[in-house]
Order: sequence, then C-alpha cells, then structure tokens
Amino acid sequence: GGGDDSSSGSGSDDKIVLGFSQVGAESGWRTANTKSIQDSAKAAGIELKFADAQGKQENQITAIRSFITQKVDVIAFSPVVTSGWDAVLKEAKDAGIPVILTDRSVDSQDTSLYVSFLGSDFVEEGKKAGQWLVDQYKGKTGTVNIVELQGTTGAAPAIDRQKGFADTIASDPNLKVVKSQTGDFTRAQGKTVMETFLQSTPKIDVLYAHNDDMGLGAIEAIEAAGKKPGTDIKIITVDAVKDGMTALSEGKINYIVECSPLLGPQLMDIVKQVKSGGTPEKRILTKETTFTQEQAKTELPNRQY
Amino acid sequence: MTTIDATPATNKTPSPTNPRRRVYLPNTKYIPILATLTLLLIMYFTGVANYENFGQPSVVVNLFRDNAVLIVVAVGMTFVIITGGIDLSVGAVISMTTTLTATLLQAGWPPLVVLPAVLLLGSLLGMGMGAVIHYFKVEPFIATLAGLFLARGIALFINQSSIPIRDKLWKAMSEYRIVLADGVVTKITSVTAVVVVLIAAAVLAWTRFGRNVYAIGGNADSALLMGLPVGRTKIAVYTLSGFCAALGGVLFSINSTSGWALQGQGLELDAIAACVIGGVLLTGGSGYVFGSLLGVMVYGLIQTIITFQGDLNAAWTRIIVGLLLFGFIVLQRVVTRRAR
Amino acid sequence: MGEPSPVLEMTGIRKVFPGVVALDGVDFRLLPGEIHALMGENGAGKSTLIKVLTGVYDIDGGQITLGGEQVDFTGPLQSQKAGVSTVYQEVNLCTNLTVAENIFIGREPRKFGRIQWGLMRKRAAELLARLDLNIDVSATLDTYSLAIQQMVAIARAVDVSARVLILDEPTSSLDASEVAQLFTIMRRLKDDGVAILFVSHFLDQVYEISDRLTVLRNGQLIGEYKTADLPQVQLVEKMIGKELAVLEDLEDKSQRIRAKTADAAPILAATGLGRTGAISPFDLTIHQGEVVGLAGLLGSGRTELARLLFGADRADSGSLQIDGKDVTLRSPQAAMKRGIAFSSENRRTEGILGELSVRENIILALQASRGWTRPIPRRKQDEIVDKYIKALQIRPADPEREVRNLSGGNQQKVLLARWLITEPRLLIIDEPTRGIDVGAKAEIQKLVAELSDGGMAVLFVSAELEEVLRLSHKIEVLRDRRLVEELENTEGVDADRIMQTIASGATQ
Amino acid sequence: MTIIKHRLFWPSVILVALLVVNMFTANQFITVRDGHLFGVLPDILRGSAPLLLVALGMTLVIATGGIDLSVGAVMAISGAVACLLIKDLGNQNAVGSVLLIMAVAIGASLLLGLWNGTLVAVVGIQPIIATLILMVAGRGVAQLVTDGQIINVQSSPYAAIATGHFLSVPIAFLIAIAAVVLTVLLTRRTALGLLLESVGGSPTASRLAGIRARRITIMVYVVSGGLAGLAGLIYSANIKSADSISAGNLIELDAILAVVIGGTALIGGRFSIAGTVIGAILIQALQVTVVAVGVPSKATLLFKAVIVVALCLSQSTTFRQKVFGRFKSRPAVTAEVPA
Ligand SMILES: Nc1ncnc2c1ncn2[C@@H]1O[C@H](COP(=O)(O)OP(=O)(O)OP(=O)(O)O)[C@@H](O)[C@H]1O
Ligand SMILES: Nc1ncnc2c1ncn2[C@@H]1O[C@H](COP(=O)(O)OP(=O)(O)OP(=O)(O)O)[C@@H](O)[C@H]1O
Ligand SMILES: [Mg+2]
Ligand SMILES: [Mg+2]
Repeated sequence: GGGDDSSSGSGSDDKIVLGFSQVGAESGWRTANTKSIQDSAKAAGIELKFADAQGKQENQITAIRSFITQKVDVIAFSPVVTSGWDAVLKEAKDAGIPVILTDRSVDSQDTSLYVSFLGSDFVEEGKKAGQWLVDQYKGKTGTVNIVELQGTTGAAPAIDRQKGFADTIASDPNLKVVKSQTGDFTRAQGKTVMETFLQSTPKIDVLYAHNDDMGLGAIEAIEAAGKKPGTDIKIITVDAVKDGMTALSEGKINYIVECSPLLGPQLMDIVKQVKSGGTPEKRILTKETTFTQEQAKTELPNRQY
Repeated sequence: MTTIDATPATNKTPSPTNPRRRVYLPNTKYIPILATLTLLLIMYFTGVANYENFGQPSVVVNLFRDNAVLIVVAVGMTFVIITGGIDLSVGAVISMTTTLTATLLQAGWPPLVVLPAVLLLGSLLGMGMGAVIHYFKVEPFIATLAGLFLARGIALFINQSSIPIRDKLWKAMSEYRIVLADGVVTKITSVTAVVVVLIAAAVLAWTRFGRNVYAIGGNADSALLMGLPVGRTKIAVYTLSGFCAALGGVLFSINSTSGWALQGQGLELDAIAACVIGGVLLTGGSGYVFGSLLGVMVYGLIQTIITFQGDLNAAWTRIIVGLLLFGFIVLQRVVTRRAR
Repeated sequence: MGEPSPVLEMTGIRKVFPGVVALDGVDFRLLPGEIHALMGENGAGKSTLIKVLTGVYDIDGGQITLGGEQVDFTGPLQSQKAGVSTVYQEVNLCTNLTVAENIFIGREPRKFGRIQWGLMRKRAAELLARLDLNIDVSATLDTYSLAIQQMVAIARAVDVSARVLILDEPTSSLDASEVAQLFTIMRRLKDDGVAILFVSHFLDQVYEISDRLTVLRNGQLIGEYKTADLPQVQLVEKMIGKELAVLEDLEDKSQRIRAKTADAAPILAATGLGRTGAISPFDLTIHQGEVVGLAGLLGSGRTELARLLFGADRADSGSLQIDGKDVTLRSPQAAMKRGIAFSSENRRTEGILGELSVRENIILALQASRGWTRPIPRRKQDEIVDKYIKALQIRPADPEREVRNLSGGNQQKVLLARWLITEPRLLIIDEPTRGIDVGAKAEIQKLVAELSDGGMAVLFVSAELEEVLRLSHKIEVLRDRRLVEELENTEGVDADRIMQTIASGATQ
Repeated sequence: MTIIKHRLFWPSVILVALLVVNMFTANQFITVRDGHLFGVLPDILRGSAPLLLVALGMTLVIATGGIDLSVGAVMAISGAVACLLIKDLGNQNAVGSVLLIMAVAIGASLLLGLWNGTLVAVVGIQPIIATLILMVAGRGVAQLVTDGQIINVQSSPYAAIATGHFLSVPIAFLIAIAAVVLTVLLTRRTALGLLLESVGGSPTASRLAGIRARRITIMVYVVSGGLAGLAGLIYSANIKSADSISAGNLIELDAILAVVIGGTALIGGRFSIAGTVIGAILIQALQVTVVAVGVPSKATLLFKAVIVVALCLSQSTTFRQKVFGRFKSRPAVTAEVPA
C-alpha cells in the first residue's frame, strides 16, 4: 500500500488527526454511518484515520492502541460492546488523547475516560416503538399478538430495543409478544424467520422488527403468505433507512423509529471543539424522530441513505 | 538364497548417509519456518519504510499484547492440528470463559477461585470433546462444532449482554504495566502468551508427549500399533486446547475487563489460519509452535498495516487483508520450493 | 524330551469380521526359546491371529494366556507392556518422524522428563549398525526405501527386552544378507530364551530358522509340527490343501531363453538416463517380449531406476526413446499413454486405495487412462474383475469388499490385476511377489512368463534373487545407485555369479 | 437390521423427527393453495436450496481432501453482480436479459472457483488457506460492487428463481434438485466420482495410477464456485436485493456440517451426495424448528448443540455398539455368524 499521504501523520502540521474505529460494516445503516463520518471529515478538513473492527472488540481495542501509538489528536469510536473499555481508555487518557464515543455507549464508572458520547439511545428507540403500539390499541379489547424479530443475539441494540419495547408495552396487558426470535439484522433471516412465524402462529397482529432490513424481509414473507403487510399485520421497525421509508410510504410498514446514522457533522464539530480546548456536553443525543406513513411521504425525497 | 557369504559385510553400504543430505542446508524441516520469518521481516520493514511511527519498538511489543489471546489459542490449536485434528470450539470457549468469569466475579466470588475454576471448565470441555472423538470415533470437526454451539450457547444463556468486571485483582492485572524500556510498555497478557509459547514449544520438542503428538499425526494407526498411548494423547491435546482457549478467555477478560457472549467469534478460523500460515500441516504430523507464533504475527502485522494505512473502509480492508495474505502465502510457497 | 511350559497359549480363538470368519477355533502355543513359524496361504488368518494376540482386535471367542496368566489386551500398548514385542506385516511406523524416533518412540531415553536426543541418536545408530545398516538416523523415515523401513521396524522390536517377539513377514522385502543379519539376531534372542513367532512365505527361510511350525488354512488350525519332521512338499500340501504343481513347469531355464524374441525392435531405450541423488546415468534397452530383471542390494537404486522409466520421478539427465522416438516422461500418464505400467513396491502408500473396493482398485489405472468422461461400463468392469479375481485367486472373491480389509498378499494381487488389465507393452513390477504365498507366487511367475511369451516386455524387480534368475532373459545388476553390469541369463549365470558382480563392483 | 446400520439412518431419523415436530406446530404442514404447494415443508425445502447447492459443491471438494471456505463470499459476489446489472436494465422483467445476467454472475463464480482451484492444485497452497484468501477478499469485493449498500431490484423473473413455483413446486428447490441430479450423473455416470474418491483417498497412489489429480482438483473447485454462485442468486432473489454483507455469511460452516452429517469424511475419499442432501435439509429444518417451537433466542445455540451432539453420537458406530450393544448378550453375536 502507499503511505505518502500519511506523512502528515502526527499532527506535525495544524491539521487535526482523528482516529475513528468503526464497529464493522454489518448493515446498510452502518455503511451510511461510515460514509457520513468520512465525508464530513473531509469537509471539515480533518484527517481521518479509519479502522474497521469487523464486529470484534479485540480489533477495536487494537485499533485504539494503534491510534495511541500513531499519536493521533482525537480518538472516536463506536463501541462494539458496552463493557470492557476501561483499560484502553485509560491508556488514551494517559497519552493525553481525548476520546469521543459515537452511536453506542460504554459502561465505565469513570466517566472522565471520555469527553463526550454522541449517539442514540437504543432503549429509548424501543420505548418509542412500544409507545406507538400502546397508543394504537388504547381502549381496544382483545389480545394483540405481537411477533418480534430481534437483532443479533447478544448485540447491544438488540438487547436494548427489546428491553425498551417490552417495558413500554407491559402497561397494556392485551399486548402480548407471542414469538420472539433473532433475525440477525438481515433481510434474508428476517424473511425466513417470519415465514416460520406465519406458519406456526395462528394469528399475528403486529410485527416489531429491530431494524428496517429484517422488517423488509418479513414483508416479503407476509406477502408470499397472501397477507397484506401494514394492514393484516401491522409493522413497526427501527432505523428509517431509505428502503424502509419507501416501504413505509407505500403503507407496507406502519411506523418507523429513526436511528440516524448521520453522525458525521456533529462528530466533527465536537472534535474541533475538543481540539480548541472546549468541553463539549457529556451526552449529546442525535437528532432523531419517528415516522408515520404520512410523514414518510414528505420525508422520503430527502433521504440520502 | 544361501550365498550370503559372497558379500563381505564391510563392502556393503559404502555411502553411510544419504547423499542427498550430505550438503548442509538449514535442515529442510525448518525451511518453512525460516521462510515465514524472512517474509515477516520483509513485511515489517516495508511497513517501517512506508508509515511514520511504524518503526517504534512499541509496534512490535503491541503485536504481542494485541494478539496475546490468539497466540495462546493458536498454541493449543497447533497441538490439535499436529495430531491431524481440528478444534472449532476455541472461540466459543473464550466467550464462555469471559462470560462466566465476569458473572462469577460480579456475584462476588473470590478471583482466586474463579481463575482456576474457569480454566478447569475449559479443560474439561476440551477433554469431553477429546473423549468423544477418541472413544466414539466422531470426526473432530463435528465434535468440536458441537462444542462450539454448546460453549457459546452456555455463554448466551448466562447473559446476552456484556458484563463489566470490576474486580480489583482483574483491574490490577489489566492495568499493570511492565516497562521494557523507555516508553515501551507491555502487559501481563503478552508476557503470559510468551511464556505459554515457550512452555508449549519445549513440551512439543522435548517430551514424550510431544513426540506422541507428532506420531499420531503422522499415522494414527501405526502409532497405535507401535504401542503409543493414542487415546490418552488425543484426549490430552483437546484438553490442552480447551485449557489454552480458557486461558485465552481469561486473558481476554483481563484485556477488556469484561465478559461477553459474542466475544471471540470467528477466532477459531484465525487460529487455524495462523497455524497453517506458520507451516503446520492440516493433515497432521508436521509443524512447530514457533511457526504458529509467526503465523499469528503475520496476521497481527497485516492488521497493524491496515490501521496505519488508516484510510480503508470495510470493503478495502478486506481486500487488502486478502491480498497481503495472498502475497505472503505465494511467496512463502515459492521460497520453500526453491530451497528444497 | 520334556517340553517346557508354553510362554504363550491361545486356545479356541475365534475372530469374525463382517462376512468372514477370519479365525475359527484356532489353538496356538509358543514355547520359550523357540522360533515358531506360522504358516498359511494369503488370507489364512496369520496376521489376524497376531493382531488378536496383541490386542488390536477384540476376540469373539477363546482365550489367551501369557506366562500362565490369562490376558485380555485392550490394545498394543498393553501387550507391549506385558512383554510382547511385535513387527506387524505392513510396515507400521511413522514416516514423518526420524529413524531414531521411530526406534525409540514410547521409550525415549529421558532425563528430567526431557528427551535426550543425542543419546537417542547414538543408540539408534548403534542398534542399526548391529543390523549392518549405516544410515543417517536423524533423517525422517520417508526418505528411505521400504526395505530400510522394514529393518527399522525390526530394530525397534528386537531392542526391547521382550518375552515374546512377533515378526509378521519381516523379510518380505529384504534381500539375502539382511535376512542373514536378522537370523543371527533371532538366534541370539532365542538363546536368551525369547519366544519368537515368525511369519514368512519363504519356505527356505522357515526351514532355516524355525524349530516348530503351525499351519493355518482358511482360518482353521491344520496342525502343529516340528519343522524337522515335516518335508517341504507336505508343508505346502497342508497349507493349500492340495498338491502344488505349477512351479515345476518353470524350472527349465533353457526353455525361457529360447522363447526370447532375439532381434525384435526395442520398446524402450535409455541412454545416460539418470537423476541426481537417486540413480547415476545408465543405459538400458528393453525389447518386446523380454523379461529384464533388476538385481542389487537393498538401496542399490532398483526402485529409483524403475520410477524413472515410468515418469514417477523426472530424469534430469540423458534421454529416453520409446519405439525409436525421443520422449520425456513428465508424469505417469505420459508413460501410460505409451504403454508402460508400473506397480510400486510400497503397496500401502503408493498402491492400494484402502477405502475403495477391490473392483474399483482394479479398474483404476485403466479408467485413469481413458479419462473421466469415458467410464468403463459396469458390465465390462464386472467381467474383467471377475476374470482377474479368478486368475490371481484373490480371496475373498468379493469384488465389492474394501481393499483395506484384504490380507496383505491379496492386496498385492489386486495391484497386479490393476496393471495387467491395462494391457501394457512394458510392465514394470517392483517387488510384485512381496508377501505372496507360495502358490500364488508360482501363479504370478507363470503369468509373467506367459505374458512375455505373448510379447509383453517386463521389467522385474525383486529382492528374491532366485525369482529374478528364474524369470529374466537378462539381468541388470545395480550397486550404489548405478547400473554396474548387464548379464544375459545364460546357463552359467546363477545367484553366486550375481552376488560376485555386486561385490566386486565392476563398472559398466 | 441392515437399515439401522446404514450410515444415513440416524440423520434421517432426526430429520423425520424434526419434520414431525413441525407438523404439530405448523398451521399447515403441506397443502395446495393458489395452485402451488404451501406450508412448512415446502418452506423448508425452498429455504434449504442455497445451503443444498453450496453443500453439494463442498461435498466434491471435501471428497478430494480439500475444503472451500470461500463459498459465502462467492455467493455475495454473484448476487451483487446480478443485482447491479439487473438494476440497470431498462426493463427488469425481460426474461432474456435476466437469464443472461444470471449466466454472467455464474460465469464470474466459476472464475472464482478456478482461482481457488489454481491456488490449491497448481501453486500447491493448503486448501483452507487458499480459499480463506478469497473468503476474506471476496466479500470485500462484493461490498465494493454494491458500495456497501443493499441493492434492490424489482424483477419478477429474477425473484421467481427463489419464490416462484413450477408445476406447483418451488422453483428454488427444483433448481437444487436439478443440481443434485446433475452432480450425481456427473460423478456416478462418468468415472469422475471414482477418480475423485481416489484422489481424496491417496494423492500419491492416485498419481501413480495415472490419474490427473491436478485437473480433477481444479475442476471440483470450479464446480463448487459455480454452485455457490447459483446459491448466491437464489439467496438474493429471495429478498429481491443484494446484501453483500450478510449473503452467505458463515454458510461454509453449515455446508461443511451438512456434508459431514451426510457421512462424507473430511479427510477425503468416499463421498455421499444423498447424505449431503439429507444433511442440508436437516440443518434447514433445525433452523425452522427452533423458530417454530419458540426456543428463546438465548437458548437457540444450546438447542442446536444438543441436536448436533445427538447427531454425531448417533453416527458413531462405536457409540451405538457401546450403548445399544449392552442390551444384547454376547453369545447372540456368535450365533448369527453361520448365516
Ligand atoms: N479389518 C478387517 N475387516 C474385514 N476383514 C478382514 C480384516 N482384516 C482381515 N480380514 C480378513 O480376514 C482374513 C484373514 O486375513 P489375514 O490378514 O489374517 O491373512 P494373512 O494370513 O495374514 O494373509 P497374508 O499372508 O496375505 O498376509 C482375510 O480373509 C481378510 O480378508
Ligand atoms: N544402505 C543404505 N544406506 C543409505 N540409504 C539407503 C540405503 N538403502 C536405501 N537407502 C535409501 O533408500 C532409498 C531408496 O532406494 P531404492 O528404493 O532405489 O533402493 P532399491 O534398490 O529399490 O532397494 P530396496 O530393496 O530397498 O527397495 C534411497 O533414496 C536411499 O536414500
Ligand atoms: Mg498377513
Ligand atoms: Mg525397491
């Protein structure tokens, strides 16, 4: 590989060097997230050292250490998991490199290890999805059979989105999750699992999918079974990527909780702020909303990812 | 048939050694290792020439620290592969170990109980798989795959989310810095890994057990007929691999002070690949622990180069890793062939 | 003379494999300080009896007592510990280990648990020197020929101080002087009171060394005899159950010489063909219908020469003409296309495909030469295979049996059949009669003679000089990896003459 | 007696058991609706098609003593290429163009197989590493092709290969079965099967028997690549999009498992295509069962572990002897011999 461009490495000139360790490229959402960060770094004139961890914490720890060796100015990363960052973050702190968390949080007790956390709250997303459902069935009687397509077993978004959702719908005893199984965040798995749900569950009223992709796969399965997604079975998903929004505007999905991947510009602002000696807020929530079918129609043309 | 005396015994075999072996080359069996080492050095210096800060000693030292787990696991795997087997369960055993360690520590168990307990559990699982493989003649692949499902299944069953470890001893081990030189620091994990490599290499090269491992890999049927303890040895290597994986899990939990059921996914393949890159034959009977160590270093160095390159997205990361691997393997092949 | 009480006694041994009763109520006794030959045709159950004894197989009936105590070994490890040292029929060593390791593995000299490599190598070298074998003991075993491997296996077995020593066809690829060495050692052990069980298809050897013998046929005990009391002819009768007539036809040498087509065009002519480190450049012509024998000592380069002619190894000097045309044999296929066939001496690793059936093993080479797109029709396969199973008396005569479950001698016959059905013009056979019983050996020799009469050229390699003499029209003598002399097999040529040639080392 | 001893007996029993479970949990096991088969069974068969195809190629590779880790990546590439080209079609429903594009995608997969085969047979790299290279880099290439995004297509002829029906049977399953039949013909009606088993049994002995081991080895990797490509098409047609990240992810493991369940040994030699078919369908059935019975996702792996353990024990002759042999008294064994 070349490397002529890396001669500007250690901040010898005034360009800020940002080391960013991404979780991986496990979904379209993640790719959009990566792109956003790469593009806005370029736009902000920040030199980006990018490392893809392929979903492994050990790779991420390695990458962060490597950033420390390379003496970057700021480190940012989307943690693969919540636990286990104390040691490496301490190393960064000892080396005097500020750390920014994006997208996912860590559970360090010592919050001085990072300067800021920019990202969404997965539990909150689950809650939003649950709240919509509670509102929909407010005052109605008769049980509502819900099936849930979970994300990858053990992954933080999957656990949190399940938890937030479950906590919220507990308020209405009619809402019952009858089947819940992982669809690995992928379309194909979403479809396969939904097929089986349809085969093995007498009546399904609502589908809650932890991301759009699984929801989209499930729509295929629902249609193949001769039912109408969005009507016969109500569908709630999380993310709001373009394909999901399209389906929402077509009425195949009923409600999407947004989880925005476009953290780039906000991140760059924080980086600059940190570099110029400022102290950003400890917790910065990404600007996120929810979409109904009507809102989707107006929003769709503006979706870039 | 009765004309033996026509051949004076002294006249026989005037060339006592095989002429092919008379010229002294580095013993042919070490050629793959030497080739790997040479190429590794070339790769390293290419990195030094191309990237700033690559030449720092800490890059090399960190190679051991970042790959400590892989090194330990690859050591166990080396034994298994030399007997002609394979162990797919290592990554899952790591996850089980980290999860269990974290859970037990969280529950307030004393760390000095937890440590031997998880190591024992890993070894027992390995022993179980070894026993199934030996007594029931089940293919190692399928037996250890079942082990994989089982171990990760247990981990997920215990807890799906990641569990922080706040135990003092663990934290202390995690943060303890061993200063090698000015500005060159390493951790307990890498020292452990190096010690494991040394012990394993000695065991493989100098003990009866080590020789039995090679014999079984060369030809298990013959080994049995030669009166070697085939069953015991086989079970022992899987136990060893289970132990190494559990130790890897402990190192993992020290490194990250947490436990998580998805930890170490795909690590089995990395470990197998590292062994094979280091010259261990998957068909068994040949290979060295140091070879596997070099294999891990190749893997680690590729990762380091990728991070230093710093502008690769996921797609390009994969492609470059593949290309580097390809280049390395083909060169290794060419060099070894020439030297033979 | 009061017999000493047997050190080993097996009574009513029964062993059943799916579809075969390999041993049926066999009794066997071994006295201390005797050499006891176990005799029988291929597939009679000799090796099975040995494996049952050493615990490789469980028995289905009967019992074994060793030194007066009843034993039930669960594996070779146990029997070895109980003082039974064994050389199994097929060389069972680990070719990826060094010679020294093969000799000492399992009982390496150790100090503080650490193997003493130097000591081990020294002892191994000494041990082999006693067998008159001076080889580099730190080289891996796979660099040596099968014969050497066999010697190493023997060295391993005789070095442990055992009560019972079992040698299953240890001499099958050794030549006379190695056999003599082995016998010296066996006699010494016998004098020390070791009981030795010896299996061989060479009757001369059996008569030379053994005190008593036990004959098996079809898994059944025929009887136990004092060697001195049983004439050869009777022994053969007992083994095969009928009189043996085939051998006599061949003995008349003059007849063979006449049959030779003197001035036929050479099929193959090698000039200065050689391969460094394997065999020095040599000249050789082989004519149609000619049987050429290769004679030489162990490691003299016979196998290497044969491999060059088949393209199994590539020559790096000289030229080769086939039918008058210059050719370079890059691969076995190239040789096969020109009508050359080669049966390797190492049947276990270079010959049979154990998992495949007898039928598949037999048709393999023919099929390979036809290419995968033109399968041999099943009917035709069955026809060919049946014919050769009958002709070579392959037993059990079941074409669908896995080859690895056949006895050693029968495996060899399968290999021979594999090459015969390709109807080659030049058949190179390296040790084709290794481990084959008297009857079948005679059949094979007869077959070779017939084939050559029919115009096929044969390059015949055998450690058994008499066999070479009996069959060949001309004999190439090798020594130290070079062809030293070519002898027309005329009246005056005999074993002595050849041994002299080898010893004097005359150059070409 | 003999049927119980057959090596596919126990896998078949477990497969049937899983199907029976599904019979009870499902609304419909198998019915005809809208003129085609509907129910869990057709779902399982259809869903198993990609795995079946991949496992089929894997069987041949394993028979030669090799292994192909790159199948997942090849699936991803093939799907990506196909969807990329179809997306740019003026009329995505033009059957001719779609078929042509599918041929291109499979052609690309064959080339990837050729690459693997060359590395293994000509350069002489150990199969696991040779194919690991493509496994790693190939998915990168697929991601590059799709730019890391999911490419959607709206092509009904393309979707049909996964979700369509022909004579009321799922086309995907028909394709898989056609591939199986072709492979059986290819290996058993020609001498290829024999030569494969021979090369896998002992390369040295095969070479000396005059078999062109190199050519055969290359060929099986090519076949494996092609079948993986086909599987990739079905996978992507099923979701009408190319998902370069998850397409065929970890399928190599399932495929190898299917092959091993089917009784083909990993060291090479004898292979059983029927076994692989059973193995692949069994794995798919297992996956469906896990969902259908409602095993909580955190226990899913444990459930699978139990089944795999049961499978591997049931396949072990020694295990059966040791466990079931106890019931029989020893003399019984001797008694049956004269027959
Ligand atoms: N593992 C096995 N499975 C099935 N049958 C076997 C097995 N081993 C041996 N047999 C059969 O048992 C019989 C006896 O074989 P054995 O090897 O004992 O013969 P042998 O007397 O040693 O012959 P040879 O002189 O050819 O070595 C043969 O018919 C053989 O086919
Ligand atoms: N006496 C010896 N000393 C050293 N090396 C030997 C000796 N005998 C054989 N070898 C080794 O064995 C190898 C094989 O020799 P080769 O097979 O050509 O001999 P051969 O004449 O066929 O004898 P054999 O009777 O052993 O088959 C040679 O490469 C050589 O290294
Ligand atoms: Mg025998
Ligand atoms: Mg020879």
